[in-house]
Amino acid sequence: MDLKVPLVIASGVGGMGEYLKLVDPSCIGAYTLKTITLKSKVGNPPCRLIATKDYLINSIGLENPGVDEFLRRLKDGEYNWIFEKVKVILSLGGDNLDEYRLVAEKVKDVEEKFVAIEFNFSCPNVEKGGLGVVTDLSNLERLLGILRKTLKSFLIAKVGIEGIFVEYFAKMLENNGWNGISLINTIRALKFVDGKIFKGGLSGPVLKPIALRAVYEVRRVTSNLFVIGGGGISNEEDAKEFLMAGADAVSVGTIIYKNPKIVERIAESLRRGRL
Amino acid sequence: MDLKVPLVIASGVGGMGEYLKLVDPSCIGAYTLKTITLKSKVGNPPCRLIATKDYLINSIGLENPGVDEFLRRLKDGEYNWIFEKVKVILSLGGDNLDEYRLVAEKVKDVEEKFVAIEFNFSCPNVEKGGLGVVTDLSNLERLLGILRKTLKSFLIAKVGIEGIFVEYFAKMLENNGWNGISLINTIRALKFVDGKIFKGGLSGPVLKPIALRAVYEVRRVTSNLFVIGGGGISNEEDAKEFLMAGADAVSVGTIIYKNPKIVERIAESLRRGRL
Amino acid sequence: MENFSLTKKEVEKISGNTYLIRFNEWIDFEPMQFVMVETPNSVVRKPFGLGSWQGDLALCVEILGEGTKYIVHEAVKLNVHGPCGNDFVPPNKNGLIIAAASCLAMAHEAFKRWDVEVLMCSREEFEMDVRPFRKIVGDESFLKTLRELKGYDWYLTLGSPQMCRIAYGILKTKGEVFTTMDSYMACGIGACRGCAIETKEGLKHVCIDGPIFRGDVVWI
Amino acid sequence: MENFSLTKKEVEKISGNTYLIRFNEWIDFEPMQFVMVETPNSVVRKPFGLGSWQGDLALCVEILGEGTKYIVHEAVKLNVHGPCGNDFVPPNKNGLIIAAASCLAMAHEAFKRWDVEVLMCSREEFEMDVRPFRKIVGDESFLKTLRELKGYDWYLTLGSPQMCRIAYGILKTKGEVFTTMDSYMACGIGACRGCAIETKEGLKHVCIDGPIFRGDVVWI
Ligand SMILES: Cc1cc2nc3c(=O)[nH]c(=O)nc-3n(C[C@H](O)[C@H](O)[C@H](O)COP(=O)(O)OP(=O)(O)OC[C@H]3O[C@@H](n4cnc5c(N)ncnc54)[C@H](O)[C@@H]3O)c2cc1C
Ligand SMILES: Cc1cc2nc3c(=O)[nH]c(=O)nc-3n(C[C@H](O)[C@H](O)[C@H](O)COP(=O)(O)OP(=O)(O)OC[C@H]3O[C@@H](n4cnc5c(N)ncnc54)[C@H](O)[C@@H]3O)c2cc1C
Ligand SMILES: Cc1cc2nc3c(=O)[nH]c(=O)nc-3n(C[C@H](O)[C@H](O)[C@H](O)COP(=O)(O)O)c2cc1C
Ligand SMILES: Cc1cc2nc3c(=O)[nH]c(=O)nc-3n(C[C@H](O)[C@H](O)[C@H](O)COP(=O)(O)O)c2cc1C
Ligand code: FES
Ligand code: FES
Repeated sequence: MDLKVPLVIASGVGGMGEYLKLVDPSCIGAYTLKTITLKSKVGNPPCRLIATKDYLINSIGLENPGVDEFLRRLKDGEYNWIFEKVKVILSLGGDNLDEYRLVAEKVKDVEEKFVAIEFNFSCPNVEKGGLGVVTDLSNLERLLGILRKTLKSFLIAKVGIEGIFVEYFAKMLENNGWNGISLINTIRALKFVDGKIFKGGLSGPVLKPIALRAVYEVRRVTSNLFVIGGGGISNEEDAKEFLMAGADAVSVGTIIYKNPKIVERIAESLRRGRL
Repeated sequence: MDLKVPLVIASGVGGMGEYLKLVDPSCIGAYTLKTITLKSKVGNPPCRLIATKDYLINSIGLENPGVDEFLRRLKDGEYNWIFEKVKVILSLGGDNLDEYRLVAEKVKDVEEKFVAIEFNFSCPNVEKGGLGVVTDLSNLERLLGILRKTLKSFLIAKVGIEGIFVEYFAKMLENNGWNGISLINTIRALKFVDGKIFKGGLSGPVLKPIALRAVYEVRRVTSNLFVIGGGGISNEEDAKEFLMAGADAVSVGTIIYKNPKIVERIAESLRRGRL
Repeated sequence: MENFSLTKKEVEKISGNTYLIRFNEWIDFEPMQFVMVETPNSVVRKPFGLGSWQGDLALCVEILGEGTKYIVHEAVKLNVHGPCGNDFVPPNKNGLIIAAASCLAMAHEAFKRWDVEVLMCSREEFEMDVRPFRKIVGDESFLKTLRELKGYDWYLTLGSPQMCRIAYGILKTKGEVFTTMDSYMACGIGACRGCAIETKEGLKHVCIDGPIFRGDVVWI
Repeated sequence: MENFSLTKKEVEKISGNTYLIRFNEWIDFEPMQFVMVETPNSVVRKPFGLGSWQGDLALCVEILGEGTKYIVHEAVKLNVHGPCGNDFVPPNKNGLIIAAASCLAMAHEAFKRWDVEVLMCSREEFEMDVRPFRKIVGDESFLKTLRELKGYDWYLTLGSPQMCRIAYGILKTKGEVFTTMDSYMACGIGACRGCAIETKEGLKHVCIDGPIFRGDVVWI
């Protein structure tokens, strides 16, 4: 994947391009859209967020209009302004293995619009699908093969650290001709808020040591995969560490909520580091 | 498992009883010994530790004298002083499924000395074994059956969040007649220290939201297992939250390094909570 | 929608724990829009309604936790982005704004633009001159005044969810009621989908569908 | 081995970034033993050698990071446990302690108990009266003095790994050399197995096998 800056906006965090209003597009190697699933999802009931200075827990539940509506909007030109500004990665998901296959079929004739297609195998906030798919290894491996045959795109898998070792997943991807892996997704977490249970996916600074290790372990077993490393990146130094651990590009998520301008600073440091 | 305080000292953190010198034994429901493996292990090369205010990363590598030497010392009475003070949980491990079986065989005639035997299926700091065993699910399940048949003890599995979903592991344990599950072990992590890579297992406060969720998910799928919940417990409030999330007892680890007296405060609050 | 750095010009106590902060810079906004403010105590920014006072851009902040404490007492400069949310277009009739102290500056800008009456409410005595607005202090007085209100075609309540909820209960038979809605936010611009609230018309997002909603849409 | 709460009596600068802290309480210990000190900046305690000064229990602390800064400048009370490690039994002969400023109090207690000579070394000028000990200031002077030393049967070096390593290189032919070893610690009492160091006799643990080791066991 050829990115002018080895920095991508993580899926979901940046919605459908909204942060292009607050971050200079020339700093963004690619902008990953919010995961689109086969069927539309209203998402989880409120409250959906809780933050501290060290982390964010979110329980969005993949709220999205579904692939058909997404494709309609795409064809109507609603997202043209995004493509004019940045390279775009499409993120796809489903409730079960079959839906992953079907959603891939649906996007076949628009795939060349995207610099890559990322399959989200790791959303912790939906009852079925997301994380669930990794529990059925042989069927998962079969699915990886099917998706590879269905699409010509640069194919990336978004992987979390639960349910399956990242390095095993990476090997499977490599064996099935995939091009990249995006590490790590949020980790399932629980926090008591005023005595009540709040569940969701953990993101932000606390993830960094865990995510760095995931990148390192994946890089140890695969040399072909393009590794997008992220999880807790908050500044230039963090981004550099992900590259040192073996990532080809970094992804920034939660930090964009704290300060969109930091993305520009990180991009600048990555550009300088390349010279 | 009948504990006078629902608090256990986590395996490895408390070594072979050393903290009984600094923590009032009457506050400790059970003291888990450092994991003993079939063969002795010298552990990983130094440096083995790095700490911040939010976490500890350790790379001890299960340094231990091996089960034979352990049994010799046990029979020689070297550990008698521990048994006189507290209930003791034995923690066992191995480099592969076979070694788990063998180490269980070895401890058969001393098992009644321990209030429970915990098998460590989740040490992230050894190349083979530890975490590795969870990648081979059908053999793992067979092993769980064998261990159950080999030992009469209250059997606990120490489980981490990587490689396999905690709730799947819990169901397997329940189906195989195990008695308890101890959640969570350290998570694999990496930190750059003066530009050099340091790898190890992450423990301490940052684990709390992840560990609470693991306890919650396990409790959702099993009602029979005795759940020991821990990971990042730092104070009375944290301990209470683990019980609220579904744990039957809490385990304290890293916090004992910061202040052994906190264990007494936590125990006191748990005792009061019981009334 | 832009990034701004605001420098504090003056901080005044309005009442209780609530302060008015005026800034040296100006942001163009419509009444009821808000900004997302960075604080060191959270990985996400926090929403505060835009307003004006004595010709300056102003935020009013009730100290609840670490973030609001930082904004009022510690910060010199604030990183914000905005304006977020929709402007509210009031019905072309005779209306009244019922505002908590934390919404003084918001109400003031609306007053200037819409030529609307404003009732300022607070549990504690006002320690600042909020003229030309009428003041109501204390719960009893708040309930009594609201019950006696008449002659308005619409009402806009600005304040905590509890205050707005209670006001709605009293006012709903007297005219159209509009209200601010509260929600935890991460982005403020429609990206994160975190600020969803349940309404009779399904899930809405406070930052892009609000922050002002019709009372009968969000409450029974 | 016990938990203690120590209250600071006085803090004096020894030299450079190194301070002597005297306490109101006393802990019984043998020379070379240490305590583990809690700081807010780490989930683990940090090791500091026990010593005495003017009849008080004393620690000497070189400020390196947040933890040592806290101990010297911020703490009023310290939570510690100890005494940790072995006491060192010096050969029954004519010995010399070569100590960095951060080991002044340790050296002083050894001096009192063993009737041994002490050489205090520092890169920067001493700002405290360290009598009755001889002072060496600066690297050149340190190397020169060590090279000229003679007449001692054994040497004990107390200080940073670098300092001790260099001293060992110079002294190893002149007598038996003993040295402190540095290691990251979590427990200080043999529980965590974190303080392992590589030696010619295999892995050793600084907290239970040390803190003093024979130079020829840990270095070539
Ligand atoms: C559209 C909108 C406009 C607002 N305008 C104002 C205003 O003009 N003046 C004012 O005083 N308050 C306003 N608030 C409320 C204000 O955002 C919160 O009081 C503030 O975020 C609390 O921060 P804290 O760090 O002090 O509190 P915390 O201790 O973090 O939490 C206290 C309360 O604030 C809520 N809160 C915390 N973080 C957020 C967040 N990121 N998004 C939303 N809520 C959060 C929590 O749910 C909690 O109930 C507004 C809220 C919304 C949704
Ligand atoms: C047995 C022993 C006795 C010691 N006695 C003294 C003494 O009397 N006076 C003195 O000034 N220093 C002594 N030290 C060194 C002292 O423990 C460290 O300088 C101190 O922990 C640094 O803390 P910090 O937070 O300021 O530094 P940080 O910024 O955390 O780190 C600075 C350096 O200290 C080391 N360090 C940090 N935490 C630990 C830890 N838990 N255990 C060991 N090393 C650590 C790091 O490796 C790093 O190189 C001793 C060390 C040992 C092993
Ligand atoms: C509010 C929110 C929504 C997210 N939505 C998605 C999503 O739709 N698809 C996806 O693959 N990851 C999603 N993620 C995960 C992020 O892409 C990213 O992997 C994770 O937040 C860790 O990185 P960070 O610590 O830099 O945020 C979401 C994260 C957040 C905080
Ligand atoms: C230094 C150290 C050594 C450990 N050794 C073991 C071990 O031998 N066996 C084991 O099951 N867990 C071991 N653990 C993991 C702890 O038992 C515990 O599960 C983990 O530290 C998380 O809990 P905490 O955050 O309360 O420390 C070790 C942890 C640390 C910090
Ligand atoms: S706050 Fe992010 S969508 Fe509304
Ligand atoms: S510091 Fe824990 S064993 Fe030495």
